[in-house]
Amino acid sequence: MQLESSQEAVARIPGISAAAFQSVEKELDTSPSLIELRNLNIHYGSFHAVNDVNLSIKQNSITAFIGPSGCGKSTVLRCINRMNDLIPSARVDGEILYHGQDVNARNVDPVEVRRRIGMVFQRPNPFPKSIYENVAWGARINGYKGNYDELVEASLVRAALWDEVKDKLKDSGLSLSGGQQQRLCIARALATNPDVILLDEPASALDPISTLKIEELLRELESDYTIVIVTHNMQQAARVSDRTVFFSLNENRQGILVESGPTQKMFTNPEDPRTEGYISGRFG
Amino acid sequence: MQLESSQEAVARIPGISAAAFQSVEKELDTSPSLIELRNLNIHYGSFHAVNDVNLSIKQNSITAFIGPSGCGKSTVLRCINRMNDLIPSARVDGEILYHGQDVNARNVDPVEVRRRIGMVFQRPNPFPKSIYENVAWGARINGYKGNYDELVEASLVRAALWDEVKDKLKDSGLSLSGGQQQRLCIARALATNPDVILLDEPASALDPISTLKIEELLRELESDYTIVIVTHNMQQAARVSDRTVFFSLNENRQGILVESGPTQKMFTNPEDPRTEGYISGRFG
Amino acid sequence: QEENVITYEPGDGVSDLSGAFEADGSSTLGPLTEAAIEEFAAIAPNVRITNGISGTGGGFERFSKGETAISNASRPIKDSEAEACAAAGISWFKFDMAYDGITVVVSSENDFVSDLTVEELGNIWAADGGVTTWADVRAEWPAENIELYGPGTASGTFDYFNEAILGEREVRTDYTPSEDDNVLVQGVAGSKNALGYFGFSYYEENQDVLKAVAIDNGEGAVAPSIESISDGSYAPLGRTLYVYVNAEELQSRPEVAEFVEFYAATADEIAPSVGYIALHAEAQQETYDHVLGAIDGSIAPDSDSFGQEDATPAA
Amino acid sequence: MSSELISSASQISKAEYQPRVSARQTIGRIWRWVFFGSTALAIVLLGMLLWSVIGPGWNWLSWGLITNPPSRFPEKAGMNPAIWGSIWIVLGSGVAAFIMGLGTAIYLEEYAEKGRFNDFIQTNISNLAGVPSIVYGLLGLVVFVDLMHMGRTLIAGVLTMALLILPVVVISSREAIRAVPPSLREASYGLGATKWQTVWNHVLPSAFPGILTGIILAMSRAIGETAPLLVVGGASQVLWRPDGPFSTFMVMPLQIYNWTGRPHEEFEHLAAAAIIVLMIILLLMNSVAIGLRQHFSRKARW
Amino acid sequence: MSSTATPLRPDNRPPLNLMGKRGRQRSEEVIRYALIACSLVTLLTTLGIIGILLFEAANFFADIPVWDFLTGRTWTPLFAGTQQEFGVLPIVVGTLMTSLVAACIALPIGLAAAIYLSEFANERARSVLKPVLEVLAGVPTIVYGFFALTFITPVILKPIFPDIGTFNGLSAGIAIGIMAMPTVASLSEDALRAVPRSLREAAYGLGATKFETTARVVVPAAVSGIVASFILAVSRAVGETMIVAVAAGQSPAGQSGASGSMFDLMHSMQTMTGFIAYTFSSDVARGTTAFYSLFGVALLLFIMTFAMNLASQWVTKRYREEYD
Ligand SMILES: Nc1ncnc2c1ncn2[C@@H]1O[C@H](COP(=O)(O)OP(=O)(O)OP(=O)(O)O)[C@@H](O)[C@H]1O
Ligand SMILES: Nc1ncnc2c1ncn2[C@@H]1O[C@H](COP(=O)(O)OP(=O)(O)OP(=O)(O)O)[C@@H](O)[C@H]1O
Ligand SMILES: [Mg+2]
Ligand SMILES: [Mg+2]
Repeated sequence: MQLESSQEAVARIPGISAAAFQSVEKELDTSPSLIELRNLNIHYGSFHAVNDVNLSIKQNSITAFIGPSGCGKSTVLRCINRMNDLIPSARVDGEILYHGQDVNARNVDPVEVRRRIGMVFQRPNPFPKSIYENVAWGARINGYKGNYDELVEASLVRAALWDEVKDKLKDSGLSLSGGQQQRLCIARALATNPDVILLDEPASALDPISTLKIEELLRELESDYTIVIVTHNMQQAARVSDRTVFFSLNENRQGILVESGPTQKMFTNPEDPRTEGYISGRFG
Repeated sequence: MQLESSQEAVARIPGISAAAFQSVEKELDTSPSLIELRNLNIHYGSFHAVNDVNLSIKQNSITAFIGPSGCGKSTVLRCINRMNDLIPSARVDGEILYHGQDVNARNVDPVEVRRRIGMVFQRPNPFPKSIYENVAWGARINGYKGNYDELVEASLVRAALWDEVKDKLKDSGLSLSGGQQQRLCIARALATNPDVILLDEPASALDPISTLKIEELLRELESDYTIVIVTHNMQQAARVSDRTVFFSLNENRQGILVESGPTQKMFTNPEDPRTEGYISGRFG
Repeated sequence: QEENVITYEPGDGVSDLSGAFEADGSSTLGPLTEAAIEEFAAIAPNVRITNGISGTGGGFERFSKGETAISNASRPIKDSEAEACAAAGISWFKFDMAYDGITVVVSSENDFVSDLTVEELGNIWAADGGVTTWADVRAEWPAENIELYGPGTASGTFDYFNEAILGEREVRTDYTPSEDDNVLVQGVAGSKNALGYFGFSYYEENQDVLKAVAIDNGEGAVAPSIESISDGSYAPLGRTLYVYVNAEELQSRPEVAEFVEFYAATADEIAPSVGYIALHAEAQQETYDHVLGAIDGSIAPDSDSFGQEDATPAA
Repeated sequence: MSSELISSASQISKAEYQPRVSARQTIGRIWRWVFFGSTALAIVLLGMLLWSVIGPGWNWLSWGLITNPPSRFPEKAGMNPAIWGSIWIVLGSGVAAFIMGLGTAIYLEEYAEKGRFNDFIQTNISNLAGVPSIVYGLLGLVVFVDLMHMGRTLIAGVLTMALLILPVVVISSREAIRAVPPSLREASYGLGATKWQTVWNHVLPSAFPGILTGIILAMSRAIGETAPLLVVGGASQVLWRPDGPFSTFMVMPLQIYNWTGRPHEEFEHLAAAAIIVLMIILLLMNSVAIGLRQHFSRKARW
Repeated sequence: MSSTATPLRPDNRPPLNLMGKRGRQRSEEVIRYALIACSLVTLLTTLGIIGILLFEAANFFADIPVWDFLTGRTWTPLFAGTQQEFGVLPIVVGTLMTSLVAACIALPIGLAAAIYLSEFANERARSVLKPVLEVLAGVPTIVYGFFALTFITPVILKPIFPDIGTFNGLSAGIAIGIMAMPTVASLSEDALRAVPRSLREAAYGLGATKFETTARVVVPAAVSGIVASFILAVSRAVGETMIVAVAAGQSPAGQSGASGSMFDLMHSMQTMTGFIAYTFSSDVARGTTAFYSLFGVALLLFIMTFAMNLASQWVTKRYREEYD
């Protein structure tokens, strides 16, 4: 790690030590980009929520979306796997390429897209079924042929929930605490084994230990999966992601992409003053 | 501020500088205690969720509940204003004294309790009404006689949401982003003007700036209100609270109160090794 | 009553007959045909006869489409209906099966009315009769408003009553109609000033709350009773109930023929049990002969002579 | 910025609140009594109705009523063919309406694009609910009996009745489906479920109690309807239980109608007894649905 | 941990094909078309009804001018000769009045009962009362008719209105209301219970009483289902036949003995449905104008309910709250 040179910049961001950055040595810019957003504009009815976003997400990497609340992070994330189809007022313009194919193309099956691109929602939404069923269901519809008990256990272990629920797998997923539900939703997404995992603030209701375990999990998954995570926690973004994307609001309160780049660079040496302001200036 | 002596201890907790602590000079232990929990035990059906909690919450102070996910923080918080009445399987034993009266006593009206002890829930739950109505509703039922437009604006400003929604007050509260909904729920609680405000992870979905504003708000409110806040963010607990209560799980996975005390002491010099372990050891 | 002149003996093959056909039509006559079917089922268990109550009009509609073999009618077939039958090539026989006496009733609480002349009844029911209170009928009766109850304007009973009592005069429209005679019973029984009319059986079963009004047709007041209706002295409100039978079905299907023969032969026993009055012996013999002739084809269908003269065999 | 914040915030002053909790609680208590009173009134009214039936009918309940064919002698009369006819009609039309109605509701709520056409169908269905039952009879008469040459048979009756109760099933199922929170659907789609998997595994189980309520109401209606079957079935007396979809049939309400129209008072009592039997049979048929609903509504709460 | 994690290894992901699997898509399409077919049934039913009514009503309107039909105030289609008049207003009013009475009974009592069952009653009471109410929806309507005639009128109404007639629109309306009430109670109860608990929590958390929570949060959130139950109940009231045929009498209001006005609920009051049902199974000969008038009436009723539904849909659209 040759971070010494940017020591000064790092110092500007309290709580983030140089050692916190991971995988800086990865040559990210040459690795292939898996998802490509081009001229993405999203409206809710007449409200222009996201304005002209261009972004590429690299394969087998972790990308963090950061930015103030209401700037369109969830909106962008949800349109990657066409979840916005479900909101009648939402209109998505522009191209979203996944493996070079436009996911909004006419002949693309959104189900196939969502199988490949799994999602953990901002607000935990377990099924009103047992904990076991919550985890097993996604795998079942995806035709998982292996041992379900093992799968459920493995997924729950990875989501750092196993110890807490192993005695009550038959209880309803809704009887869990907020943080437990959040982890249940992560476990559920893992069990379906997608290519890409989109996580919308997966650790917002988690204590530091669980958060750490989830972050560990993400790093572990990175080699096989492509991960996009929305977070408000700068340390988390710094700790876990390879690349960071900063969204913000323009003067018309439309969400825009301000800057994106390798996480280390974003946190130590951002190009845009707004990024710097957001990351360092007002955080403490 | 005479924190120099505990400098070493503080150093153990990354991201929390000595200056972060507020109001250490307050003589908290002599100030009157407003809420008193005695031998509190809570069951969900046959599951013993909270085991024998004793705790006193001081008037005009901010108390933070911290602890691992699933340890019963929300459960304890919800029973203070009798929200657990709504969960058929929940059973609350023990005394919860508010101004010396047992809130569970036969002749106590839970509505009166809840009016005085307001609550912001962990999972944002706006009404399916307009943003304006969401805020005005609680005030209206509480017989607010003043100007509603002003009240709504003031509440939204305080919850750091006004700028974002001032042009769409007539839109549904459900069309907001996750963090906006969270702030809406805070604004809604403020508008009813309770004596005590219980906040269950009010900033979990908020960006640093909004978080800061909410924290500022809490400190501002402290002189008039008694505030209890559940948080997973240690820095937040350290920054904002006067006293901290640490919950954890015992060997039977029941929630217990491990230690409580002035925040500064809890963070710099905890008595229980588990507290120290939680706060410092495994975080960072 | 007179001795039963006809004895029905089921022939050898009757219990082996099979097949299914339908009767439909007036709800007034329905119970009689149903009773005949019920009895016939005991001797010919494989013949499945369904009875329906689509009303006389609805019954004739189905009859004219060939859906039913038998049509129960509380009024004679109308020209338009006969034309429809003719157009569909359906010829028919008409058989008298029983009598009914349209009974004029008041509540048993009514202590002043015991008889009415046809003229008085006509004034009560005519649009131009000028009657609103009982005193308008007879001066000694109280000056209370008469409440009138009667069958629905679309029923055969209503038509028959109007023709018999009013002739060419127009009926008043401000009476309370109901198609359900039990409802009329309720209505009349409930009010001291009410007057209504319906089938004899409904009076007979409710004598505790109703009082029958004797009718004076110029030859002294005659109260309705089995005898007076059967012998024709209860006039002009005694009437005949008929069934229409599809001639081709009757002649080509032994089970239809057997049933109609059975019906004609036993109607006198069945009728009283469902509240109708049996034909007197002569009339029954006539019906029976008519049936036998119709079955063996020696009598031409009544439809052939319809319109030229009154095709009804004299009652 | 913070000065502006404080100045506007200071407008919230405690003095302006007059919560009057106990007064509000009193209002609430009064309303509670209103609600309770309404429920009690409903029960009392219905109890009186029941009593007006059970009182005269009780002594006439007998096995013969259930096992005998109709007769002109009240002591012998039964309604065995009508019971079987009603069971076939209710089950047949219930199943048909359940499938078609649920299918329609799912299509409209989950598949169809929200818009004018959807609204039109919606209006159309509510409108069908208001079409008098006799008009359904006319429809069945023309379409099933005549055009499709079914004749006045059980199958024509079943199909007519199915159309009649369809709107109830559609409307109640639709509302039940609509009440399922969207987040549940998101969760399912987010895992890569197809529309049908989502509907079948999550939406329907959650909506099932409401759907069953619709079925229960629909079956209740089907067993009590007279007019359309008067038109389509037309029978007033059938001595045999139906032995296939193309046999003539009789149903309980028609039998009851027939009996109440008779002059003999005994038949009125018999009709009352028949109504008791009808309600018992209805309760038996509904009990499956009621039990299922009980089961599902305990499970799915969010 | 890595050993238990083996089931999650993405070693055998299928090749990328965003078009989806043919088989699965085909089965989804099949389902979709099956569902479309189901919803076409209702459309075809409507078309069938309209077709039949128009076809037959044409016979009627060939004889009777539409305008006379709609504005005439005397309804005596089954009388003979000059007494025969086809002014439909009296029976339209009869339908509206009895339905109005029924709605005034069924909607408030039904909704109140639903609220009680859903929000106040305990689980045991609820699980008994609800099926009981529903079975009563299955009582043949003719029974309600006789109940009105032999109980409601003489026992309840007579003491209050001494000169009420044996047949009257009021008792029929009340009986229809009782009959339609279980529909409202049962469906509304479902709608209320489907409101997520988090919404109730939100209201209670702001210091709302149970009544305020119910009336101002739960009921508005369930309004869609409640309105649907209202529509079903009112529709049923408008379309109800047997009760009015028995209890309301068969002469249009204003045309029977004692009453003067079309709006007189105290005396016999024929409704459109009563007329249709009665005429259809009557002794009237087919092919006459009198008989065809029933189709004219049925068509008008169809148009009226359609207009009513359009209006109610427009209203609900404005007040519906979506939750979650
Ligand atoms: N409605 C319920 N029914 C049954 N068990 C419940 C219910 N709600 C919570 N629990 C259980 O009670 C325990 C404490 O839950 P609680 O929600 O109080 O945790 P918490 O400390 O708030 O956690 P988190 O930080 O994840 O929100 C957990 O084990 C949870 O599974
Ligand atoms: N369903 C919707 N209808 C209308 N507007 C919406 C809807 N969902 C979100 N918005 C608006 O779109 C904007 C972006 O919302 P989004 O949820 O993407 O924000 P976000 O960046 O995820 O914020 P947060 O951090 O608070 O979750 C916000 O202004 C929000 O009010
Ligand atoms: Mg978001
Ligand atoms: Mg919690």
